[in-house]
Order: sequence, then structure tokens, then C-alpha cells
Amino acid sequence: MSDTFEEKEVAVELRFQPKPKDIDEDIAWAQINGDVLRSLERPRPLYWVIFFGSLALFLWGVYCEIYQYNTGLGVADLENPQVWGLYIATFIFWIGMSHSGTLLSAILHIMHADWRKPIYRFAEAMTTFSLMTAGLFVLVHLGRVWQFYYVVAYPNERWTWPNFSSPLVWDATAIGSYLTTSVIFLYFGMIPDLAICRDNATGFRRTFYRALSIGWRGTDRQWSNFRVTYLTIACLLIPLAVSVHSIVATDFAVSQQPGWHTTSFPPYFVAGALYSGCAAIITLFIILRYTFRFEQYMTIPILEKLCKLTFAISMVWTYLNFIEYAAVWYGTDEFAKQSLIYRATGDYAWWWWSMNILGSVVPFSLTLKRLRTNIPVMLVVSILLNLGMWIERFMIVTPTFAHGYYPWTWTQGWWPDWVQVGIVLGSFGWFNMLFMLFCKIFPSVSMYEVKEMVYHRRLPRKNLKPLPAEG
Amino acid sequence: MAKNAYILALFGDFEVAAATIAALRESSIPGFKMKDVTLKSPIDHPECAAELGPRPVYIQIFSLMGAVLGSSLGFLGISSAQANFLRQPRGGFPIVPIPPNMVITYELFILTSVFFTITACLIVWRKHRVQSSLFDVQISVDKIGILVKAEPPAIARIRELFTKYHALEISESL
Amino acid sequence: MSGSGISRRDFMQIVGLGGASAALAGCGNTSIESGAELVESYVQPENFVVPGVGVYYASTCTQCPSACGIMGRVREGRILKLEGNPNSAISGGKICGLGQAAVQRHYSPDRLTVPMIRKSGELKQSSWEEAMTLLTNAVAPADKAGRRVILTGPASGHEQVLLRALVEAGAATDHVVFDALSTAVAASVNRRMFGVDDPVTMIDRAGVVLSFGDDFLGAGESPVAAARQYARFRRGARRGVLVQVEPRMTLTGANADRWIVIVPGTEGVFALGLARELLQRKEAAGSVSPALAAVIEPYTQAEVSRITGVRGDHIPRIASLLWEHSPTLVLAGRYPQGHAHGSQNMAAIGMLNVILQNHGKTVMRAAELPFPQLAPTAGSFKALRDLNEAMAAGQCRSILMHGSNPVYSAPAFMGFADNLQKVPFKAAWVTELDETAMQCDLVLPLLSSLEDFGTHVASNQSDGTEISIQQPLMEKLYPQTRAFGDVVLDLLRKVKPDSYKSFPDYYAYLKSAVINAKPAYDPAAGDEEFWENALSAGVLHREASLQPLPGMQASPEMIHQPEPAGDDLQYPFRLIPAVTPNMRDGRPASLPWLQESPDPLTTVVWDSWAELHPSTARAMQIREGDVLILASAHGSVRAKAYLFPGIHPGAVGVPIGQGHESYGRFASNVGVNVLKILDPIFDRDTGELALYSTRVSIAKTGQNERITKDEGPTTLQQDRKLVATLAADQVDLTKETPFVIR
Amino acid sequence: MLKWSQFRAWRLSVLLVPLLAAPLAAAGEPFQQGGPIGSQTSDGYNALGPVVTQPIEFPHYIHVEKMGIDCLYCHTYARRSAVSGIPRLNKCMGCHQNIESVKDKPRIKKLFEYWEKQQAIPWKKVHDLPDFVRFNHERHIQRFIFDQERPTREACGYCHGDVGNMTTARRVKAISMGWCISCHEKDHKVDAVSLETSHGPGDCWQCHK
Amino acid sequence: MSLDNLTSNWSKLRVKRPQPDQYKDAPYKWGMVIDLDACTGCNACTAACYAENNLPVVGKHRFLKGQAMHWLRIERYWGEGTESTQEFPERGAQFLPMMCQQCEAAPCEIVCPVGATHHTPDGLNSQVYNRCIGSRYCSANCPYKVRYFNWFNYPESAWPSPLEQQLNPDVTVRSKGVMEKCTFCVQRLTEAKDRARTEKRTVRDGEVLTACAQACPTSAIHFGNMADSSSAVARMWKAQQVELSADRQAKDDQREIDEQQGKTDGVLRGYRVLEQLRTYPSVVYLERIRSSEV
Repeated sequence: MSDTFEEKEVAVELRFQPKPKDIDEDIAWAQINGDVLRSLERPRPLYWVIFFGSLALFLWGVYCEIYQYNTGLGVADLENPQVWGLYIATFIFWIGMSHSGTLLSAILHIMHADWRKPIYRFAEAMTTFSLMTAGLFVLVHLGRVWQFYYVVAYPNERWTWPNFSSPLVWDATAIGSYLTTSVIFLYFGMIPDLAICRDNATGFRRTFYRALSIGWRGTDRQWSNFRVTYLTIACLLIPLAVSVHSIVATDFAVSQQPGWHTTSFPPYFVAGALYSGCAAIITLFIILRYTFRFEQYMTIPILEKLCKLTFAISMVWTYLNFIEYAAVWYGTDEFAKQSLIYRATGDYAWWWWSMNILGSVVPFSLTLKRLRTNIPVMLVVSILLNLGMWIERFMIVTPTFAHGYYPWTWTQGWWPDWVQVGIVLGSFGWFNMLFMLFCKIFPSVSMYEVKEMVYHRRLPRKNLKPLPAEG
Repeated sequence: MAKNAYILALFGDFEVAAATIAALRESSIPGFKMKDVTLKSPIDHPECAAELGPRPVYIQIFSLMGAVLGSSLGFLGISSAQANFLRQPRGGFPIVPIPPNMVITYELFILTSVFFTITACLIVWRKHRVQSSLFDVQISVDKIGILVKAEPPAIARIRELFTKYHALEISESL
Repeated sequence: MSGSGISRRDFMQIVGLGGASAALAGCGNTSIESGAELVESYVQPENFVVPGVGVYYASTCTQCPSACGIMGRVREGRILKLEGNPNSAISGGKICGLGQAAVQRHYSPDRLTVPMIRKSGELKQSSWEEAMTLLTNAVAPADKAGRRVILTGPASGHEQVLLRALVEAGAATDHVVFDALSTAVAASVNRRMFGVDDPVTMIDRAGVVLSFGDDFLGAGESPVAAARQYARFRRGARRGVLVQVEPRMTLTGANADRWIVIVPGTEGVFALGLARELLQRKEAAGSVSPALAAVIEPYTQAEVSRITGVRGDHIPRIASLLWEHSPTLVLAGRYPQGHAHGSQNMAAIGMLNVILQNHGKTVMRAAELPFPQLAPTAGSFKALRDLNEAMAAGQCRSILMHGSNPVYSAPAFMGFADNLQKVPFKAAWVTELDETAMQCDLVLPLLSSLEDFGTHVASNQSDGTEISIQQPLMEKLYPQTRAFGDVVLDLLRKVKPDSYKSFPDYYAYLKSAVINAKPAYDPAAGDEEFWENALSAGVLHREASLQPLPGMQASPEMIHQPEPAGDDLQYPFRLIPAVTPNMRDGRPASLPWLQESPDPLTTVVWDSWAELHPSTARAMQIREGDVLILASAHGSVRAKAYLFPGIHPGAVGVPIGQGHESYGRFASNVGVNVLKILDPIFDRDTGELALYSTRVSIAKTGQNERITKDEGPTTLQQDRKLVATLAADQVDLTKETPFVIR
Repeated sequence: MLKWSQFRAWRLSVLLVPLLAAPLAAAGEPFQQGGPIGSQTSDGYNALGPVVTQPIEFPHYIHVEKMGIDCLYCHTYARRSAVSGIPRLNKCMGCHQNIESVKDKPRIKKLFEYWEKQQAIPWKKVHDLPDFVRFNHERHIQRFIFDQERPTREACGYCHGDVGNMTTARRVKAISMGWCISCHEKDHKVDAVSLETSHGPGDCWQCHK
Repeated sequence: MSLDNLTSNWSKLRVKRPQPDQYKDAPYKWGMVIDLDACTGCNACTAACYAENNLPVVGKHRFLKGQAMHWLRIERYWGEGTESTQEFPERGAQFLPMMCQQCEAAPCEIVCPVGATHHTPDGLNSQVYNRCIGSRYCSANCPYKVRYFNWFNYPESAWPSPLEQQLNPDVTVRSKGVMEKCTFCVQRLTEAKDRARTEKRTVRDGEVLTACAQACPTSAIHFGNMADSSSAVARMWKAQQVELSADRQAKDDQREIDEQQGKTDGVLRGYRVLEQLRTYPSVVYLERIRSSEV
């Protein structure tokens, strides 16, 4: 199809046409290939804006980190007892972000929700990259990064082992496994598409894709084993994902501090994770849909489904959030109660309230069809939701330090300084950069699964017409 | 016996492909076995592949092995590590605490089974790889291919059969 | 232990770079190294010198005049840490923070290492030859008129003997002893009433201690000794009760069973009120002369309560408490002295001890020192005032200063710095260049107290008599530094060669002097042996019983209290220059440990602050950290507000000791010097500066800076059981396992 | 069919486990230093120390092998202190002033120069433990030489190697944490006679400061 | 080797601490008693701690940020409750020397990822600087907030020459990025223990003291070996009826009952701070006394 037509269609797209149009079942498979492969060629200019924007942010973050590394963590205005600051909060945020990728690609895969097929690929990518970002924060946070390998359990000359009863070691293991597994999962699911790239690419890219699509020929045996393996990994991935964030929750739940020592933390964290993840998917959905001209595949109905899903999860989160407060409020732990009151009325009251509003009130906008189908609005809303979830993590970490057991060391209005903020922003840059690179190098929409999707949708139709000859 | 030849036919439709395979199976052409017939398709299509006869998948067995290994060795490994770390006591916990070790064991159990699964899959693919380089890029678009490995004499008759079924395109290699 | 300083010096050499330089590597190399560093290696050390084993040497702390015995831990030739010396009856093996920090004065990065001579307006590094010629000319007795003054801080021991000798030899006209925080008022009152400057007070023997602003635990005369007495006082079969009456809470006040806030300067009135109450009892009736009784008579509860602002019912309660728990002890500290009628305050308070018949029980005359010439000379402010006038009148030809920093501690109204410039020749001995040194023509690098010999005697010794001996704990760091004693000896040799030529140096002089004292202590011992023992014990102790005080001589006007001055509208607040345990008169300001050690009451570090009572602050809408300008008639200072419940609402407290212009990197540009803005008000009888009668106004600048302090946003325990408090009648201390007082 | 593939996979997974472990085990070890390439310490570690040139090339073998002087005769601090230090100069002179025969040997000349200058000899440390390590010579000597009555050269040799056959000492043992522990974990007889055994202290603060 | 170790010592490895009279047969258990009635808040102990343990002076700016490194801090409170009731502190201030409580079940120990903090056989809560990677989890989990982190590389800045010559060679100078805390002057304890072992005995009572206890002018801080029942500290714990392995003392229950019955005399003063958190501290504080007569 000609560019002019595209532009027109996009123009239409931009005028938010009212009646949503789902993916066309009679679309020629060749066109699917064509459209997706074109996303590896020339994206819209916005792509480059985003890419270089994030690159700049990332470099700024790197600068801050180098400064902090050389001078010592003190420059980040960390102190006793405010020993963690933004780093751990943002670490949780990124870990959480990664979960919905698994939700879409694994859980929905098992449930045979075929609408996930056009969008699960980038969701899975998001999982991987946000996990990598989270991993970075562990390093940024350490006082002696150069000794980080002490946490890894390996037989060494010193006869020493990590402390396996420390939640941080559980973290290390869990996140390690999760990262490995989701990288495998992402790559494995991509193999048939990589084969397609191979068949259409030339020059060094061809060799690149050939190497990656380890001899995929689409034979029946390959397919059948592929199907089973993919399903098995998906099944393993789900409990893993759940365990990862509940373990991150134990970092707090296992410790003794007022406001952290709560049994409801693990489910609460998992819900929060899925929540922020889904919100993030909506954001990226909108961005990709525009920058790579995926209007035909990432359709409004899919967006709507995403929104409904997000809303459902947001309600779960709200509930668990409320439960946590209730448990503290009616519990016997006076200290925890004090810290809850402090959250709501103390130095961080503004943040606490805005977190609850963003997290529990804003999602109601997702229930209105007019807003749901309105792309710019959704962009704003999804970003707001993520902001809310970030604040949630901040509100978990900081107030407990500011108002713990020991009154003498309470702090008043502690606030992170530019180094911490810089590194946090840098992490966003790093994530976007990686993500954008991925979408440029690998098909961010799963071609073979879109094909399966349209194929199976067409099956029920009585009058089977032969597959359309390629146009 | 003489070295094998290969023949690849392209079809536009799964039904036709399925019919063709059925015909191949029925036909009394000597010189090729059913297990040498390979279906190549752009998407996974179990129904069509079913025509080729039973081709079992054993991946899960490996996953199971991984799971068992991971969990048992994991726990033992962790506990003995703790026992050997100069027996350093930690207040409030035994030196070998069960719940934390269970947590890590759980992770190891999943990790190992994933590794085993993926490795198994790669092995199987390797084992069943097709020698012939006969391939058509259209397969990765929308065509369905049927590849048969047979003794040269049989090739001609198979080609007839394919043409009878309106194969869009047929190619051979020795 | 080694006798001659010579051999010790030899062992104290540091050869090789072990110790600190290695320790500094911290978590550096994580595995074994070869050939990177040198081993500590000796030529022929003493037998007891074993690498890696610390050796303890006895000496004496010179951080304050209380002459505590200390032990220094020496390893690889470096003095590492100071502990109390168990042999010392004063410190008894204990030591205060100030004493600990002597190490930092010794190792200070700002030590003066060479003599400095003012040439063309500025101080230039120079040689000892030049310095000594200048010095000798200065002290050379000449027909030319004009005083040649030696100005020192409180002095005692042989250093003082030498100085006196210098004066007798005519090398100097007079020896002025200056103490910014002098207690000369108390001394004169005691002298007039009881014939003794400094009666010994025994806290541990008292059932109740009523203290009028005497901070004996914090910035008192001898805090460690007092604290040890206090421990016994609290742990007696009947736990002693401490009542503190003062306008601004001191560390001692913070430990009182009952802390009573009082209008500054009205302590005397309160005392008279108590006296009146006590005299009601017939046993006490005869204890004061009718004339005095007449003065006391008008001070009824109502009257006292009107003047002092103390709740009326306190008076009978305290009176009966004092009466029932005899023997008791009434102490008077700096607060009552620091007023125009300071003498009257002190007299009125001193009288209470007589009425309570504490004399001979808890208040005694100190035992006679076998060598009176070593007895300490307390400093006074009057002395500096007179000197200042003399300088202003250009009567001074030369002035040699040691152990005091008058340019810093003299209030602005005296114009001391300017007057000092009128003196043709000014010299000072210092370890760090302080404000006074910067004004001088000649500055001599002094040995640190851990490198020097000396003898010191404390006043107010309750346990026998003791001469504390100071000896070097380390080879001197800088070859150019010299002992004060050595220089003075040189001068003496110049003016009186015959009598001093036998002493090559101060060490030799001191040794012979101590050995001469042998008969008084251990006649049996040989000379060297006696000297050895003296050094290793660190003290020359002599059991001696305290003497009773003579009867009181008091005239009505001595205790007559003036009617308190009315409100001053221009300067509504009473300024209380607080003496803090960390900063004292400002000399500790160059010690980082003390700068960083939080002030016990406010927990503020590295700064000055203005203490305001919360109610006052509320009324003036002042929040903590608001930058205030405190202006008196004679100057103003900027300080951050600190809300402090332990101060009279009509007063504002600012700590003394900060605000140095030049005194090393740690002291400079920290806080403000409140002494500068004091009003020229003096005690009528003695002419001492009245420290606490300055009035100031408070102005807000609108700025607010966070105060550097250790405490968090809350100063309450928030219902946690952190410091629990029991009522005395709930607990029986005798049942507890014996409280070890080491 | 089934058995066969299982078998194959089993072998491969056996291969796989070490493959995965390798990168972890390869994570940088702080230990490993000194010595020419491939030089092995007597305890099998790859950690032979560098040759240290001393101000005087002190011939241990003459004193120990030829003269048969006990280590503790000169290194007397070792049994009295945590730090063994270095023999003081007058110790050397104590003997050498009276040994005319070797007075003109170059090394001895050097020795006398130092003595005349009354200057301590700047020996270099050969076994310089990290600054956070607390090692107590006194205790080890007490345990092995005095309690267990083992020969001095053997006992010292556990850590210092056979210095008796060297000129200037060189580190021949990998004195690393694992190396120390490997001995602390062993059971040693408490003294020469009784059969009772005990192993070295195992808590961190005994050696880390 | 590892497996049979595991099996042979299984029961030993499964012992949960603290146990009642866990130190019955142990040679040492270091403990402390601090008499708040004797403590005057004079800060001598703090200075002694700086001198003994190479604590860096951080300076005004960093102190303001809350990056002070005092292992032992004297806290000064004006009241128990949540708001101040009286206009003037008529009962004086409430001083509390707070250092690492050397908990028997230390919250910091279980959370350290690398096991840099452990429990030593003589009941100390050890901190191995060279093992620490600076995750600061221990500080986060410490109820007393007595762990201090090296936010900067103090060896570079804190001891301008020649101040570094004062540093105690027996104590590491901690560099950037490690956690540190009060060690009960372990360097002194180890030295004393080694001396005692050489002399074939255990450390005598009063033979070794922490720097703070040694300096304290009022002897408010008592330190000693609680495994030795004759030591002063052990006797004080006993007299105060404080049980190391109890998270709530029987005598406290008794005291509540007594108070309900209006029986207010013969109260024992010993208590441990935030004991109810089951940290089992090794430091007992004796309640401050104020006379009710005035």
C-alpha cells in the first residue's frame, strides 16, 4: 500500500475515529509479514526523538552514578537512618513493572486469550528490560559494588557463603532465575519470527538472523516440540513471577520495622506489580502503535481489553492496600499504627494521599468507554497510574525510616538530592533506550501468532475461501 | 542402497496439504517411509500434522527431571553450605533454617526445570533436523510445504501424486 | 620503668612506617603483601618495649586546672590514648572528654612548629637564636620605667615557682594570672567570711546538696573528682538528693532531683528566704548574729517568691528537706557570682552552710600542702582589667603571655586588642596560633602537654594532698618546639647565672626539685628510686586530714540584697553566656572531638546557638533555627534560635567558647564569641566582671537555618520505655549488688 | 526410543551443570598474587611471594642450618606479643661484636655501619598481613611449641616455610583466608600428652578486626 | 565432607538461639549494665569511644545531614510521653547512653546478605568490615539505629596529618561503603582473652573494660563476663532478675500486679530497651531515680 494512504489512515487514526475497528481477519499473511518487517526499517520520527531523549537521560544517570561511586554514597544525601532512599523504592518499581509482561505472555497464553497475540511480544521485552534495570539498582545501591560477588553463592577460596536466610539473597536468586527464564522465554517465542526475518533480510543482518533462528524450517516436529516447550516454560514462568515479587516483599515483611512487618505484603506487592506493569503496557502500546504504524494490529479493542484488565487489577490492589491499613489499624502493634498515622499526616502526607488517589481513584476513568477508547487520554492516565505506583514504593520505604521504633533517630522531611533523582531518571532513560532498540532490531509484533490468530478466527466461517494469493 | 533424494511441494491450503499427506500414506509407492515425510508450515497446525501419524513429544519428562534434581540438590547444597560456613550462629535462627532454604530451593527448582526443558527441546530439534536444504521462503509467509525423502526411483511417482493434488510448486534435489 | 628522659626518648623514636600509616589503608589490600612496608625496628630499646604491646605511662592532664592524673597508652613510640590514673586521688582512674582530647591538641595539624617573629607587620618563621635574643632584651632589667608583665592562666607547681623566681630576679615586674571564667568573687567572699579562699566541699558526705548554679559535674572546678564524689553521693545507704537553683540549666541541673528556675541574680534573695525559714527552728535560732537576722527578716515567702519568681511553697519544703537530711551541703557556682552584687549573693548563700551547721561536716579547710609555693594561684578578671588600664596608659614595656587567650576572651568594651598594640614588645607561648598570638611580636612554639615535664597541684583537694607529676608520653613531634620551663630557665640563667647554671634544662631542674621533696614523702628511698617511683606513680600523694573552718565573720551589708532592677525596655532580655562542659573558656574549640561531641543539654555540635524558652519563642513567633541578632549596648552577635525548656523565660543563653577568628582549622569560623558583647558591669566588692548581668535585645533576621544537632525532631520518648524513672521511695538501693565505684 | 533420548539428555545435562557453574566460579578472586608465573607455593597454591631485597642480605641458613640457632632466640618478640616484629639491632651486635672471624665480611660490615650510626636497620616486611587481620604469634607459638612441644622450626614453618634453608626470607605459603581456615578447621591435640583435641577458633572476630 | 557434616551435626545446626542459660558452659558472654541514675550525660564515654575505635570526625556539614559516626551516643530526653507536659524540666533531663545492644537475636544478623555480621561464641554481634558490601539492610532492620555507615572515604579526609598517628593500630580504619558499629571494644577483649589463654585461665572480672566503661567518671557503665557468675555484671543481672533469653521479664509482670495492688516499694530497676521486640539485648539499663520529697 502507498505511503499517502498510510498517512491518510494515520490522520484518521489521530482524529480518534469513534467506532473501534478490530484486526481484519482477511488480511493477507504476506501483508502481516510486510508490515511487521517494515517496523525494522523506517519508524516514524517520534521514534528517534524518544530514543535520543532516553539516551541523554541515561548518560546523565551514568554521570551521577560515577560521581557517587567515586565520592561515596554520602553525596546522595543518604544518612542514618535514611539508608535506602530512592534506590530501593525504584528497584521495587522496576521489578514490579516486569510482571505484567509475564501476565500477558504466559498466563493469557495458557488461558488461550488470543487477543494477547499482537501485543505480548513487546510486553515480554518490557519484562526483560525492566528486570535488567532493577538489577542495576541493586548495584547502584551497594556501598561496595566492586564486592557484589560476595552475594553470589559459589565455592570460593575463603570458605565463605552468602547468608541464605537473608531476603536479599532470596532476591538475588529469584531475580536471577526470573531474568534468565524470561530472556529464554522471549527469545524462544521469537524463533519462528526470526526465521521470517532471516528469509527477508540481506547481508550481515541475514547472517545475524540466521544465527538466531537456529535452523528453523517450520517442520511439523519443530512446531510440535516448540508448542510443548513454550507451554511448559510458560507454566513455570507464572509461579516464578509470583514468587519473585513476593520475595521482594519479604525484604520488608521479614524485617522488623513498623509499617513493613506485615503479612499482607507479598500479595500486596504482586498486585501492585501487575498493576504498574499493565499501566506501563498501555503506555508502550500507544507509543509503539504510533511510532511503528501498528494501528492495524494493536487495535482499539485490544486497548480496551488491556484497560479492563488494568482496572480489575487496580481494584485488587486497592483492596489489598486497604486491607494492609486495616490490619495495622486494628492490630495491636502501636508502633506500626503510629507510623501509619505518620504516613497519613506527617511530612509525607501529600505523597501518601496522592498515591491513594492516583492508585485507587484515577483507574475509574478506565471504566468509561469514551475515555478508554481515547488514545491521548489513555496515554496520560496510564502514566499517572505508574506515577502513583512509584509513589507507593517511595511511601513504603521512606516514612518507616523517618518514623521508626527509635524516636531519637527520627528524621524530619528527609528528601533525596539531585544525585538520587538523577540516577532514577537515568534508569528510565536506560530502560526506554533498550526497549526502543529492541523494537528496532526484533519484530515487536509476533507475526506467526497473528497469523494463527486470524487463521483460527476465520475457521468458524462456513464458506472457506482459499487463502488469498499474495497481493 | 542408493543415496536418498528429496522432493518438496508447496500448497496454498492446509486442507489440501492434509489430503496430499493422506494420499501419500495410502499410496503404495515403494522407496520412502512415512517418517521421512515432513510438513513445513508458517504456523503451527496440529490437525494437519496429525496426518503424518503419531510423532510423540517427550519434553515434559525432562522438565520433570529438572524439577526433581533442582529441588533435591538445591536444598542439600544450601544446607551443607550453611553447615560448613565455619558454623556461624545467627541470633534467633538455627544455623540451618528450613523456611529460607525452602524459598531458595523453590527458585532453583524452577530454574533447573526451565534449563532442562529448553535443552531438551534443542536436543530434539537437533536430532530431527532435516538433511536437505530444500526450502522455499514462501513457507515462512503463507505456503505449506511437504518434503519427502525417498530413493531416487520413487521421486517421479511422488511428483505425480503432488501434481495430482495441484501442488503450486515442486522442487527436487539429489 | 625507665627513669631518665634520655633513654625514654631513645625508645620513643619511631623507626619504620608501621602503625597508623598501615592502619590508614583500612579495607585496602585484601591479601598478604611482601616487601611493601617496613617493620618497626629498634636499635636498643628498653626491655619492656615489645612491638604490638601498648605500654602505659603516668602523667598529668593540663587541659584544665584540676590536675587529673592520667595514663597514656604508648605503642611503637606513639601516644594513642589517655586513660585516668588510678593512683591519682583526683581522677581515680577516670577521665573526662576534655582530657581524652589532649591527644588531639598534641597531634593537631595546626601546631605551631617554629618561632614566629613579626617583621614588617606580619609574623614570619624564624629561629630560636633570634627569638631568645628578643626575649632576653625584653626581660633584661633596666632603669627604664614601665611594667614588664608575665600574663598566664591559672598556674601551679614548679612552673609557677620559676615564674615567681623570674619576677624576684627582676626579669619581670609582675606576674598576672588571668582566668576568663574566674571564681574570684567566691574566693574573696570565702576569705572574708571564713578566712579561706577555697573551702573543701564534700558532696559525697552530704545527704542533700542545694546548689545555686554550681555546675560541678559539667564545667566545674574539677569535674572528674566531683563526678566521682557524686557517684558515691547518689549510691550512699541513703541516696543523696540534689536540688539545683539556677536561671539556666547546667549539666548538674539536668541531673538534679529538683531543678528550680530563678530570676538571674536573685539567688541571694532565695538564700535569705531559706535562711529565714531555717531560723524559725529553735536549734538554728542562735546561729547568726541579730544584725544579720534583721537583714534576713523581711524576706518572707511571698517577698522571696515575688523577687525570685520561685513558687513560694518551694522554700519551706527545701528548708525542711535540708534540715532533716543533715549533714547537707550548699554550693554556689558561677551564676550567683556574675552580678554587680555577686559578693552579696555568695555571702548569703555561704551563710546557709553555717545555719545548717555543715561546717566541719561537709565544708572544711583544705589540708596544708607540704610545699605551699607549689599551691595553685587562681586567676581573676580584675587582674586583666588592671593590666588593660596600665597598657592603655602606656605603662607596659613588655608582656609575655602563656596559657591564656585574653584577646579572645576580653569583652569588646575593654578594647584589649588595641591596648595590647600600645605595648612595645609582646610575646606568647602557644601550641596553635590563637587570637592573642596573632597580635604578638614574638610567638614561641610550645611543647604539647604530652611532650612536656611538669608538676601541678589542684586546689580543693578533699583526699589528702597531692602533687601530680607530668612527664612526656612521646618524643616531641617537632624539633623546634620547646618546653615553657626550658625557656624560662634560660631567661633565669641570663639574669641569675649563679643560682641556675646547675640545671641544664627544665627536666633536670624538675628532677632535682622533686628529689628535694623526698623527705616529705619517702625519706627511705634513694634519689633516683624516688624519682622513678614518682614518675611511674604520676603523683606524690600525702595523707593529711582536713581542718575545720573558723567561725563566720559576716556583716549585714555583706549579705544585703539590692532591690532587683526593673525591666529594661530597650534590652528586655538577660544574657546568659553559658559555660558548657565541651567548650569551657574556648580553649577546647580547636579539638575536633569536642567540636563533634554534642553539647549534653542541647546536643548541638560545631556551632553557637541562642537558647530561648519555648514560651518566649512562642510569644515572639520564633521557630528553631531562626537566625537572631542579640544586641547589647556594646555589640551584637548572630545566632540560631534553639528552643530550650531549661532556661528562664526572661533570659537568653549563648554558649561561650566558639567564634574564634584564628585558632586552627577546627575552631575558626565556627559560631560566635558571646563574650565580646558583655556590658561593663562589675562586682562591687571585687571588681570582677559580672558575667550574667548583661542585657540584650533580640531581633529576627527572617532567615532560618537548620541547627546542627544530634537530637531528632522529637525530644520526648514517645511512650517507648527508653529512660524509665522511679521515685526514690520505690527502690531500696542497699538491696542491690554493691555498686562498684572504681 | 524413550530410554534412548532420556539417556542422551541425561549425559548432556550432566555436562550442562558445570557449564553453568563455571561463570560463577570464575568471578574474580581477590587472592592470587606475587611470584613468577606458574610458581607454586609448597601448599599447592599459586602464590609464591616476590623476592624481597633487604638492606642486609641476612643469611638464615648460616644461623639456623650451620649454627643451629633456634628461631625464637632472635625472633624473641614472637612468643611475647601478637606482633613478632624484627630482632633489635643490639641483639645482632650482642654476638657479632665478639665474632672476630667474620668481622670483615661485607654483610657484617654493613651491620656495624648501622650500629655505629645507632640507626635501626630498615627491614622490609615479608609476611605483611592485611590491616584488618588480627594474627597472634604468641598464641600460635604457645599452642604448638610450648603446649604440643613440636620443634620450633616445624611450628614456625607451618606459615613461614623452611626459612632455615633460605638466605633472606621469602613467602612460600599462600597466607590467605581459606588457607588459614583449612588449618583452623583441623583438630589439633591440645598438648603433647593428652589425646584431647580442639580446632582453631572459627568466629570472624578472632581474626578480623 | 559437607553432607556428613550436615547429617552428623544436624541437631547442633538446628538449635535456635537464644536458649535459657545458653552460656552455662561457655567461657565468655560479654554483658553490660548501665546505671541511668549514675549517668550524668557528660559525654566522657563518647570521647573515649572516638579515641579507642578510630571514629572519624565528620564535620559540621555532614553531621547536619545526619551522617555522624558516633558509635556511642548520649541521648537527652525531656519527657516520657508524646507531648511535653510541664513548662520547665523540673526533674532534670533524661540521659541515655545508646550503643549497639549486642542483641542475642539481632535483627541485623539474619538480614545481612553476605553474613558480614554474625554472632560470636562469646555473645557479641560481630561486624566484619572487609566482608561487608554495604547493602545497609542491617541498619534498616536495627530497632535502635545504632549502626553507622561510611558514607564517605574517611581515611582520606578525617585525619589530617599528623592526626592519623593517634589511630589505634588494633582497630581497622573503615573505608568507604562499609557498615560499622559498637564492638564492645572487641580488640581489648580479644587481647585479654589471648593473654588469659596463654596463662591457662579465663579473663578475670574487671581485667578488661570497654573504653566507655573505663572512662565513665561516675562508673555508671559496668562491663564484664556474664558467663562468670561471680562477676559484678552477672551479679547485677541476677539481682535485677533480668533473664537474657526472656523477651518479657517475670518481675515486670509481678510489678504490674503490685502496682494494681498499690504496692509501690521494693521495685527492681533493671530493664532492657525495646525488649518486647525479641532482640534479647545484652545491655541492661537501671532505671533513673528521682527523689519524690521535693
